[in-house]
Amino acid sequence: MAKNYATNYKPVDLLAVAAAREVNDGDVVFAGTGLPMLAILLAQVTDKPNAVCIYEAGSVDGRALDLPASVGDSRCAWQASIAAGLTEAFYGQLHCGYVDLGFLGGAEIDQYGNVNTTVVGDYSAPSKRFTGSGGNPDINSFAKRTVFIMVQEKRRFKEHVDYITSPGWRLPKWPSGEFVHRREVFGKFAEGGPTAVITNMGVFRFDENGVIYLDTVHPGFTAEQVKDNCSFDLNISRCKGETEKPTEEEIYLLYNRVDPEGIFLP
Amino acid sequence: MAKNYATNYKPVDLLAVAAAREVNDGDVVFAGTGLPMLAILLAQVTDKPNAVCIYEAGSVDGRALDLPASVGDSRCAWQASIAAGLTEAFYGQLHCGYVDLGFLGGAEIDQYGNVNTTVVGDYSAPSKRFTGSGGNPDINSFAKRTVFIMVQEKRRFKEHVDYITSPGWRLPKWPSGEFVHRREVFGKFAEGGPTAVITNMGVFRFDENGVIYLDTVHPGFTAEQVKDNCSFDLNISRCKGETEKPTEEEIYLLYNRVDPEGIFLP
Amino acid sequence: MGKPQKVTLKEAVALINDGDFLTFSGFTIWRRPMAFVYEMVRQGKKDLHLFEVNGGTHTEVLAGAGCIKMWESCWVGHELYGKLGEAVARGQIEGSIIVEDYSHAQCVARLLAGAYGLPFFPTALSMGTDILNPKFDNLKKAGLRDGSNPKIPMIKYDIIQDKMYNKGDILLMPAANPDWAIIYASQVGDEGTVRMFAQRYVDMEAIKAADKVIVIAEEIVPDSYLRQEPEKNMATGYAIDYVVELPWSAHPTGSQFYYDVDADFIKAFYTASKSKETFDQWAAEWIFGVASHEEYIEKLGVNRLTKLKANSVLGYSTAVKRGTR
Amino acid sequence: MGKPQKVTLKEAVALINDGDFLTFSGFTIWRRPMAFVYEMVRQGKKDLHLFEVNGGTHTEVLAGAGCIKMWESCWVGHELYGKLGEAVARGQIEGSIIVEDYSHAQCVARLLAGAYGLPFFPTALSMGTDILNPKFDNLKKAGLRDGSNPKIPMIKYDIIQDKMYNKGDILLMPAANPDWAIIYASQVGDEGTVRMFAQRYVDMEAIKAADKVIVIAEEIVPDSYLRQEPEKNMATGYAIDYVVELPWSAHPTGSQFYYDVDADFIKAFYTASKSKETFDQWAAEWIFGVASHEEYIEKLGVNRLTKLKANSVLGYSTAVKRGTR
Repeated sequence: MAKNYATNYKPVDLLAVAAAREVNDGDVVFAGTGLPMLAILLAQVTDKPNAVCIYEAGSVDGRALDLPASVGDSRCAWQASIAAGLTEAFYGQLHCGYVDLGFLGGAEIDQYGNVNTTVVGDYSAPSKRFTGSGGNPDINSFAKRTVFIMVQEKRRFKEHVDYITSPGWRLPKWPSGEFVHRREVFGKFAEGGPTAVITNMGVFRFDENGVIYLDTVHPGFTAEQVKDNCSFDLNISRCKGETEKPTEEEIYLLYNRVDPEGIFLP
Repeated sequence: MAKNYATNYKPVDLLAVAAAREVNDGDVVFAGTGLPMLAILLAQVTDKPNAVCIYEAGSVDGRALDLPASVGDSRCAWQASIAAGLTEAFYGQLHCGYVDLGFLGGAEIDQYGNVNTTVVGDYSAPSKRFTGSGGNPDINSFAKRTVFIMVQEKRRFKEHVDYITSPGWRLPKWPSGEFVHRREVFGKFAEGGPTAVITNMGVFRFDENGVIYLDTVHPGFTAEQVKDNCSFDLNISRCKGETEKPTEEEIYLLYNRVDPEGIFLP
Repeated sequence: MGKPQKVTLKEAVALINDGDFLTFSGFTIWRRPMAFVYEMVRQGKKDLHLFEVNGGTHTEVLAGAGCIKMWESCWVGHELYGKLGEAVARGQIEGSIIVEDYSHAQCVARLLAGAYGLPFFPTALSMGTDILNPKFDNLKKAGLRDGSNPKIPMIKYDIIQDKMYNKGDILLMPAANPDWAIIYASQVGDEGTVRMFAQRYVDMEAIKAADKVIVIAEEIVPDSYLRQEPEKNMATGYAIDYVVELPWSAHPTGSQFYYDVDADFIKAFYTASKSKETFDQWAAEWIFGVASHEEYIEKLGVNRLTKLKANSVLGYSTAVKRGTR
Repeated sequence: MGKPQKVTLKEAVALINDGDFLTFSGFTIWRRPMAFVYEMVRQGKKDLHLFEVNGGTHTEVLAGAGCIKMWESCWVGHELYGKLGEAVARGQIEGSIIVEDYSHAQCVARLLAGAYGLPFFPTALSMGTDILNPKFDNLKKAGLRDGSNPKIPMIKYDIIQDKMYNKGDILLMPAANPDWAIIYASQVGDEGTVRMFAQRYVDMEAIKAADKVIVIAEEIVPDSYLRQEPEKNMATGYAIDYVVELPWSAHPTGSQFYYDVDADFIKAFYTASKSKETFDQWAAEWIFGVASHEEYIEKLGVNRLTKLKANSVLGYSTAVKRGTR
């Protein structure tokens, strides 16, 4: 059956839909507030009914009647399988190895998928302070796959991020600080890492060496335009075409089932 | 008001009553099955109404309508403040430092209060296997005071126990195995240790060097008789007289409120 | 990861291989998956490696039937109804079972490490005891700490100094991650949510620590019912691999709010467990003499089971005579 | 250890000394002891050292009022209602607040170690990040890791090798044991049993980790009621030192089954928090402009609070407009 693609949608809609497509049915998904929440909820109401969501405040597989505005919201606990706390979420679920997919945001990213959500400038004398790490690096450490949802800007896609908050594919190994492959840092503890970055312009993935490349470009943009919005030399040679558009059904569900109140959507 | 002492009671009654007198009002008591349970419950219904009981299966301050037959019994959870599990009991309560008093049993004891509940004979080729440690050494490690309730026999009060299951006042420090004072083993983690041993013949305490001595002798026995029932040279010079007898009220409560079904009492 | 698969008891037990590493739900004589244990004996499982935070009647059934090769734990007995673990003791004395002793809280530390995906868990409990005596490390003496068995840690424990606050030495206890957790649960939802009544014991930790989980449920109930109070639940469906619905499957151990411990049954078993001969006679009657769990409960009879049934408010039986008075 | 003592809010706050080490209940903009925080500002507390698994609106009130000297945490903001922690950011940039960054799960590890009486807790989460960069250890740079303050660990973290299963490097995170846990609780029993609704966050760990605990309860209820379902409770009376009964005391943060987050209030505060001047104006009105919590809620008014009131079945307000549609 041919898909009925939407002709009219906003950039944020495509972000949510593209992210939802990263979910496999049956995935255990650890999601943050905002777009990550929309993505997992949209996946559940479309074709991944067996995907399960964990929020770091402690609820597992909640079935909110009303969209939570934060992961600490009591709406997260409605019809949840478990409502415990952070120890359960981070150690009983994440460190225990149950999590298939992490959905995260970030302020800056480098070509190895290292993400900064802490400061702009020198950490010892920053010009701007963000919220801090939150659970971003934790989820990204142990989820088998991690998807970042970000805004595409030249100043955000950097050669080197100002502070490595969340671990990508090439990382400092402490105490020496030598840059090594992620597996040398995490040993046999965890095998995941960033697998995709979804922005308002395209979908990025990581090659065998853990270097980011453009996978698909969103309708209305060219690969070169995406490249121009990165500070590093983006590999666009593997771009396989246009990102699949949202369907009418996806847009309908997003605005009528997932976020009818307009909490995260405009 | 003069106390109305009982004229007729069994040895086990005195054990339970003497043990109950070790409880201070407001104590948090970690107790095992059997006589330890009778002792804390008797203390609560006499003059220590604010003493609180923890059982290792996970209940805190339960108010059983019917005497539990084991610490895993659901009767332990009736009107409990918390009913969780072993992680809570051992780490959230005991290792956390809340426990004032531990009530324990033992098969063998030495003059430093080291207790064996594991094997008779050489551990590598034992002639008899007991139940094993259970939570005995754990409770005895961190409770601020520990009281052992035991049967007095020469073969049980030994120069050296066959296996140190539960830590007394002089102990092997591993990996070397050198015998040192308890505080060298536990550092700043815990400051307690065995404070009393109550048997069917007397009440024992520990001196400044962590050596056991006879504190009081039960009615009907002499200090010499107690000494004869120890394999080591028991210090009876500090014996301050006779153990206080049970009162009529204590006996009444023991048989009518604490264990009316005759579960641990004859 | 998906929802658990419904199977029969015989199918579930058939999944266990000789030599597998197992742990069980429950506490001493409470909420033990007895029907599963009986069926393991019927199917002749052998060389089992058990990690148990504490043992109980189920351990003794397996030990008496010769199913156990290694037993890592801290305690075995039947509480008030049989003071010692006679079959395990016999196994240790005869050398047919390798016993590795820890303390109760050290066992909790090991399972909790396993549950949290940590290689070890720190504890200052039970230092200075013979549990830590290097001469008494039986798995090492048997040559089993060479790393060839990924389920056996290369050291029994470690001691490190606290560099954070200078509090002194502290133990690190190795994780336990059994191949299987065999769990008796009060209620399991139709999507696999697990709830236990009264104390939680270490059932949640056992579920998380094991590679695969089989749950024998007293009842399967709607998940939507259990999800009305999610704070009372202890595991979610994706943590469970197989579910068997089997009423009375913890007998003779107790299941709070369903039935009490069958003290007379355990006392009789305990007496039988004191020698190989009497154990075999008991097993001939109660394990091999019945073809299934259904035959076993039929043999127990309606009146016996009715007497054990829990009062629905109190959670335990008010009909059984427990003491001497 | 005894039962908690009932005190007034002003008495409770007066117990806190300048320079004390504090932690709080709740999560971001949920179940924060706001009335206590306002009163701390009124009483002019300063040089506070905070350990917070995560920060929120309460942190920003304290930071804006200049009460904080050290802040060890991983996150501060107001969720959807104010993305950044402006006052903490200003403090870090100006150098008036020493910020020590950890990850969220590393903070949980630190509090859990504190709760369990352990000097550290292992974790393999957030390795390979600048959180572990030795150059970025701000407490060390300030000369505070010399052991003279018993509440500051001598090292920010340690790395050790797994000798049990050879899985590689793992972190040890130092315990956090604050002088005080300031806890907002949904319900406290008349003997001190504590219950929270919906998610548990890390409130239980905060209670255990702190030397002393003050609980501000939305309601004091009979302990016998809470004890009917002990599996839902998170702390017992002897773990609590002082109790204040104070309805609406988490406002503007939310308290599940009592009231929802006051989004408009937080948005207005966030806007004000962007400069010292506007913060001071806001504080003049909402903290110093009222003499007590009672005056504060009177100023909010009945209709505002009624709108926030939680639906008793759902646990959150159905009257507030949350989004743009």
